This record gives sequence, structure tokens and C-alpha cells, in this order.
Amino acid sequence: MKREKATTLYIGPQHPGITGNMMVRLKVEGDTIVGARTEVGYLHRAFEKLVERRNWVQSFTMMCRFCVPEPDPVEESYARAVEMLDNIEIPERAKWIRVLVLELARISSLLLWHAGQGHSLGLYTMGQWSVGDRNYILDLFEDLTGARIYHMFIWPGGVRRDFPKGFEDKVLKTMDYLEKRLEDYDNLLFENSIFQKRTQGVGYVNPEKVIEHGVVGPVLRGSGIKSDIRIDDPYEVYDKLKFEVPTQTGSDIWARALVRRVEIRQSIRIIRQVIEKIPKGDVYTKVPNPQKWKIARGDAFARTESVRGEVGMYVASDGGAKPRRVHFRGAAYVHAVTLLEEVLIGQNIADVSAIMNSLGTCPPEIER
Amino acid sequence: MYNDKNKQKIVDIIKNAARKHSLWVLAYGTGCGAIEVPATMTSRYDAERLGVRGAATPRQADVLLITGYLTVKTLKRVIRVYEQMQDPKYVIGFGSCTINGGMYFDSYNTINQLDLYLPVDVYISGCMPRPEAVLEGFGKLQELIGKGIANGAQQYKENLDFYRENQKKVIKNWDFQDYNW
Amino acid sequence: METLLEKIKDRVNANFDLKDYKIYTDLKRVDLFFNKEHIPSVLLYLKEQMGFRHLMHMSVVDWIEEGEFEIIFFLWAPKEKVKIFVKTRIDRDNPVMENMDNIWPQLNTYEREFKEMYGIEFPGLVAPEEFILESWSGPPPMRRDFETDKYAKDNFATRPGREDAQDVRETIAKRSGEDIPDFAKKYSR
Amino acid sequence: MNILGAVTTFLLAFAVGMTYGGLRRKIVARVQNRYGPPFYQNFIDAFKLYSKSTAIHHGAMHFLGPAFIMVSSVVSLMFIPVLTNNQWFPNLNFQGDLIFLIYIMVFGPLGMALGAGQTGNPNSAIGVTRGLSQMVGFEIPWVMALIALMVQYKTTSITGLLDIQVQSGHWFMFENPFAFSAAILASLGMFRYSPFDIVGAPTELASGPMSENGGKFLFVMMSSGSVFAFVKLTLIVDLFMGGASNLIILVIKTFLLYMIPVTYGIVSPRYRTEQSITYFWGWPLFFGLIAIIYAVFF
Repeated sequence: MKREKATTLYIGPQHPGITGNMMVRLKVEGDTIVGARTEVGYLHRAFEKLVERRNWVQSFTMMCRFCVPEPDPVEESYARAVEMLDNIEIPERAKWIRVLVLELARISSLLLWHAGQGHSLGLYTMGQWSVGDRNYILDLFEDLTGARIYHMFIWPGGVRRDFPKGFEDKVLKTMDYLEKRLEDYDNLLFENSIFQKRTQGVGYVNPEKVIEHGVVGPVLRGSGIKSDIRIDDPYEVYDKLKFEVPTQTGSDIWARALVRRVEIRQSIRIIRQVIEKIPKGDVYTKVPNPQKWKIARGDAFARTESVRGEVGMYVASDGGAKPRRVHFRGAAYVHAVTLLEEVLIGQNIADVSAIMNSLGTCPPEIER
Repeated sequence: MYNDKNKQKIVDIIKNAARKHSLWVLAYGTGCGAIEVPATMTSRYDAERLGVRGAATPRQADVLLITGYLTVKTLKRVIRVYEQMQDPKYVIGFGSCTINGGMYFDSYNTINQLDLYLPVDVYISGCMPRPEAVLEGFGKLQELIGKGIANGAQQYKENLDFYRENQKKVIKNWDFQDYNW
Repeated sequence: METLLEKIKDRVNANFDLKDYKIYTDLKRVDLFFNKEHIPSVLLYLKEQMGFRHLMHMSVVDWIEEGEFEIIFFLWAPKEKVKIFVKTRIDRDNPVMENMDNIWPQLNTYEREFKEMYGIEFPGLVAPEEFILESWSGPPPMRRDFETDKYAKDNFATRPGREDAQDVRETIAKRSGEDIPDFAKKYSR
Repeated sequence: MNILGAVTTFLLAFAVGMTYGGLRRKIVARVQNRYGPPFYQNFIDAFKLYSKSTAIHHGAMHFLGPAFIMVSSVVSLMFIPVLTNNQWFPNLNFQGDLIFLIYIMVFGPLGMALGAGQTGNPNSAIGVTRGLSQMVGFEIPWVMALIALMVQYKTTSITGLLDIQVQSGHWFMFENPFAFSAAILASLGMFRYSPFDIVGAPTELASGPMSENGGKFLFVMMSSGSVFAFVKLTLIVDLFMGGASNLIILVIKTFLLYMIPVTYGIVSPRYRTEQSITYFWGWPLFFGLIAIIYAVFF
């Protein structure tokens, strides 16, 4: 009789190496993966059903919960979609503040990525450092919005409130501190020979097929294609700002790591520019009373560049006081299901967690 | 650990003193709240100085953090995990969604009241709770353990039928074997 | 920009019978309406011939009053930097849509989700196991005639509120021995 | 060999190992900008684990696995001269106990393998496979270093080697530096700290062979681990650093030795299995060969 060689190995839902609450079912022969299947649905809260029972502003409190590590791009997408639907023109200063918030969110999420990438390869010091430093960014958020994680700040019609007193100096101080720390990160993570050994040539994504697979963000840029929503169809004031979009051609974990390493510095650069040339003025336009706010029939689709790549929000209105349909497209919706299942084939068990981190897996935005 | 302070035997007092200063948290992020757990464990709010550290598998863990809302699919896994943990074990309900559903009160896929399905020792309010609140919750749990009244596991054993009934009401495909300690 | 969008519309119109179209110049967006049987060939043409290689999104809207599902494909041309929304309507009572995950592999995920959430049948769907819900009994939840609050009330017991509808701030203030600050007073009952 | 002395040796080894573990956690925490747990945290953890009820039934071998590890640690401890010529810490020693020690020190992981095999947890199985293959990696330079000493000084008894150092006053780490470096590099793998913590890698295997062991099982593993750490440190001190005439010197020397794997582990990620074996068969093996050649010809 013939023995079945492949054993089934479940990574998650309870597993220290999994990112969030999901499961990957692996077929393993020795240490090599011969088959992978993503199983999600552990975080399905049916947001898109719940917003049918809430009006335009109430449903906006749901938006930031779509993706936990980086809530602001989702808020931004929803706000812009609603503004497209209702033809709301938001004041100039609000746009600049939105950019500031988005870039701060990008930095905090990239610091979380540092932690995840280090942790998944057993370098726990990296995680301790970067998550500790992330608190300083969250302090800025607390100053500005009043919340650490879920700051419902970017809302249809502008932003909730203006800078508190002395906020700009705090931002600049934090950026200086962060730039000092980034050198330490380089010494610890990027110049670490073991880290390079573990990441180079691992988690290879085929560069020919990335666009057809709907791959976005750092994974796309890591395989040599220069694509960034902030450049391709600019929103808010990104066309007035100077920043570079890094690309690498390795198309493995190491290449994505290098792309993100440059991105966090570019975000700091953008924030400095914003603080420098932000105009004076009003921060929100008057929107109708939320109870009576009706939006004419139509639909809109707004895209934002998050850390994991392009996220989009489709909003359809039936002329009523409640949205007819709100449908969110997360980068992980593609990365963590079809792409991950393909990339994992032939890899080593030891690298599963690292690959998931570098592909930017974020379960809540898959199931929503 | 089952009776209260004045009836505690001296050995229980010693045991509880050790237990309250070594709480191993199971590494299972069941919801949004899991984003604040790393912040709690790392440098600014260093939870390890209170003896709180992560445990990889249910067999080694003492504390089960229910970080936020529980979908029905996750609830099944959480129950399995909880039953794999060894006595004494504690549950911390994390965030307002575990208390009364929070903002998901009308969702068809999330439970509203955690303590119908698992015995909860400490609730932490907030959406989401700040790391200070989490540390406060751990402190409260330590206080209860010291008094010897953090006896959720005992409750679960004694009222197993009640919990099972509620669990089976929610989980449609019930395929667990019987509970064996 | 106007002319580019017009040209795209005309090129598609020349090859397929276009039911209707709409052009948003400021958003760089063209909406194209088709009958559902044309959709696969249209998508294939747009992807292969006209450079709309990136499928941004696929969505379904439940227009219950008109008894129809609207299925929308969001395409993006990386070179021209233009959006195209390909829209079609299918019958809501026996919703069947052609399976197209050979054109874009990630459509497989979307189709698995919509099969579950709307009950739309995709014949020949690869690996059509359940995606998000587990052993779900009852109507597909994302249809508008499914009432989630009623379902929640029936299945999940909620914690009863406090009988005396007293102000929480006062309770906390009494417990902690502090008095409510003035700015909070004007909100308390 | 008096029982009282043996018990004292065990208690000393347990206390020292546990304290070192706690100090390690403290040092790691300080590097990570944290305050860190108190140095006696490991004692609390151990007592808590002991006081946990254990309701895991996977069969006889699963119960015997931790016992094997404990036995191997204690037996190998009994063959280590803790202090030089002290009647309080006696040791069973005979001609050739070094060879016996080489065998008994790999006995523990084998017992662990037997125990973990029966849990039926795939993580345990994979972890055991990794552990054994890694052991193949670091045992070879380790044994080569010891053989170099045996060849060089024509004795296979630890006390013999120790006496030679004490009488001559020359430590072997200077007499035969290649053997010393080979042994140190191999001991990095024995301690199983990062980058060689591939056996119980949490983010890969959910703590590997220990996945199914909680409560008292984990207590036994933890304490035997700390005893074994003491054994390894003391053995290296005895063989290469001229032993220790009293406890203070012993603690100083062992702690300095212990800092090598700890500091290396703080800043390095985890190797993959084949990478770690390649590491051990690189410089450590080379040093081992040089050591033997040096021992034979000089």
C-alpha cells in the first residue's frame, strides 16, 4: 500500500506566527510546502450590511474598523467617495491636514511592519524597538484627533478640527527623533547578514503576472513596476508635493523590505513639506444635518494608497438618507488569498510567517 | 483557589501569590483589540515587568484575551482553545463588543454577550482599550487571583450544561467531542 | 482627456453593442453598460487589446425594487491612467453569472464571496467551498431582504440595560467621589 | 558520593540556572528599552507551572519524555566536578567519564523526541526533526574539541584534565585555543538561543516539541533546562578555564561564558535549519580539525 507523504499543517487561527486572525492550511512534505489554502472569515462583522441601517455619517464610524493596523486610508476613501457623490468641495487646509494624517498613519503602519518582519524571523528586539517608537506617532494622533488607533478624523466635508497649539513643532521633533532611530533599525535589521540570508530569494512573486493578479503597492514596486496611486491618479494635494517612489527588481522579501525602508523616509519628507507649506484657512465645509442628509442617486469609487497598496471604496446611493451599497477593496483581498496560495508553493515552513508579513496580509480587510 | 480569602488555605495563598505574578497570555488575536496588545507588551507599557508574557500554545497559557468582537466562526475556535488550556485559567473580555456587542449589536455574525459562552473574569471597557486600560485589567485580575476569587474555570466546570446550551444555540455545526479534563 | 475617453467608448462601441454609456471627464472615468452575455468577451477585449490590465474591483449592488442585481467591474489602464466601469444587470430571482476567473485569477475570490453573500451562481467556479460564513443556514445575508437586526435579536442574547435610566457620569462621579466638571454638566440629564 | 552532596549539587545547579535565565530576560529587556521582569521571575514561573493542574493524556512515552530530559541533565551533572577538590560537591568519576558524558548529553533530546512523537502534534514532530538535525550540526565540532583535549593530554577523565590544569596553572583555552573556540561556537547551538532557536521557534512551529506540554511537564522541562545550562557552563569552565576553587569564581566564570550566547542572541534573527547546520560545519568544524591537528603534532 502507498503511504500519503504530504501531511496537513494548520497555521492559525491560533498561532504566534499568523498575522491577525486567519488560517493557512498547508500541505507539507518534509519542510517543503506543496499546497496552500487560505481560510478567512474569522473576522467577518458584516460592515457592508450594517451600513445599510446607518445614515451617511453614522456609517462613517464603521469605516476605520475595516483595517485595524492602518484605519485612515479607508476613512479617506469613504470621505472622498461621499464628496464625489454629493459634489462637496473641501477647503484647501483640510486637504493638507488629510495628507499629514495619511502619512503619519503610513509611518505608524510601516513601524508595525518592521516589528512583524523582525518578529516573524525571530528578531524580537526589532519588534520591541519599532512598536515602542510607534507610540510617539500615536501620541501625535492623540494630540490631533483624541484617539490612538481609531481616530474618526477624516470625514465627509473636511477634517474634524484644526491643529492644536504647538502641534507642528511636536511633529517636527518626532520626525527628527524617528530619523535618528531609523539608523539603528538599519544596523539591526537591514545590515544583518542573517536577515539577508533569510529573505533573499524567498517569497518570489513572478514579475510578469503581477498586474494581472491585481497585485498592488510595495509588492508591485518590489518587482520592478513603478506604480503608486499618489502619482498615478493624485488625490488631495499629492501633486503639489515632492517625493520619490522606490522600486526594486528582486521581487522577493528582501526587495519589498528595501522598498518599505525607503518609503518610511519619503513619508517623513512629505510630512516636513506639509508642515512647511500648509496654508491658513478653514478645515471643514458645512455638510447638511446628518439626520436629513440625502444624496442623489449615483455611485463613486475612490482609491487611496495605503501601506499595503491601493485600497478602494465603492459607494452607491439610491437617493436616500442611507447608503445603498458600500464595498471596500483591500490590498490583502488579493495578496492574502490568490497570491499567497501561489507564492507559498515550494517554500519552506520556516518562511510562511515572513512571507505573509512581506505581502502585507491584513485579515480584517479581507472579510470586513 | 475556589473559596474566598478568609477560608483560603495557606498553600492556596502561596500558590495564588505565584500565579498572580506569572500570567502567560495566549497569543491569539481574536479581534481589533489585538493591535494594542503589542503596544502593551513593548517598551513604553512594559507588561513583562508584571510577569505578563506571551505563551505560544493553549497548553502553556493561563490567560485568554478575547480581544474584541467574536464572530461565530471564531467563537468555535475560542471554545476549543479555552478547553485545551490547563487549570487555573482566566478569561479577559477586551473592549465593549464583548460586553454588550458594542457597535456590532445588530450584526448577524458577531455574538453580543461573551459571558454566556465563556466564563469571564475581568472585562476591560473601551473601543478600543488603551494600553493603560489593559494594564489596569491585568492588575484587577491579579487582585482577584490574590483574593482567590478568580474562579472562572470552576464555574465553567460546574455550569457546563448552561454554557454548552448557549454555545450549541449559536454554533450550528457542533462537532466537538465531550469535554474531558 | 475628453477625447481620449470618447475614443475608448467608440472603440468598444465599434466591437460590441453598447447599451448605454456615461463619461465623467473630471474623474477620468467611463461607465459602459452591457447585457450580461457580452461581459466575458468585453472584459477579455479590454484587458488584451486596450490595456486595461488591472482589475481594481468587482462589486454587486442589490436593486431590490427593480428586481435586479447590478454587477460592476472596475478596470484601470496603467498606461493611459483611465478608469472603466463595466456594468451589467442580472435577474434577482435566478441570479446566474458566467465564471470569469480565467481572465483575472482574483475574480475567483470575488465570485466565491458573492456566491455566499448574494446567492449568485457562477457555473464552473474553481474550488467553490464556503469562503467567509461557516455552515450558514438561511438566506444569503447581503441581500437587502435579509434583516440582520432581526436575526441578531433572535440568535444572540443581548445584555439588558439598566432599569433606572440614570446618567452614567453621575454614577461614576459618585463612585469616585469627584464631581462632574462644568463642561460635562450641560450634557447630563 | 554522599547523597547530601548530590542533593546540594542539584539544588545549586537548579538555583544558578534559574537565576541566569532570569538575568538573561532582564538583560534582553534592557536592550529592548524595557524595564524587564525581576531576576527571580523564572522561579515564580516555575512554581506556577508546578502548581497548575495537568490534564494532558497522550500516552506513556509522552509522560516519559520530560523524565528522560531530567534524568540526562541530572546524570550528566553528577559527572561534572563542580569545584576543584571539594568534598561537598562530589562526583561520580572514572576513567573515560568524558566519553560517557558525550553520550549522556545527547540522551535528553532523544527522550524529548520520543515524548514529542507521541503527542501527534505536527509541530512537535517537525520541531523534533529540526532539533535532531541541528544536534548533528553542533555535536561534531563539540566532540572534536573534546577529542583534541583527550589526545593532547592522554586522559579521558574530566578530573584528570582538571588536575592537569590546576597543577600546571595553564588553562587549556590558552594551551589549545582552537579547541576552545570550537567548543564555544558549538555551545552556541547547545543553548538554543537565537539564532539557533529553530527547535521551538514560536512564529514557525508554535514552540515545537513543547506545544503539547503544559503545567507540570513544562515545569520539568524548564528546570531540567536550567540544570543542563549549568552543566554545560561548568563543563566548559572545568575543561578549558581551569575549574573554580570556590563558588564566587565559578559564578563569575560561568556568567561570563553565559553572556556569549545571550548577547549574540539578542541581535540576531533565526537561522533556517539547513543554514544553522551549514554554520556549524563551517568555522566550528574547521577549528575542531585544527585543534586535533594541533593536539597531535604539537
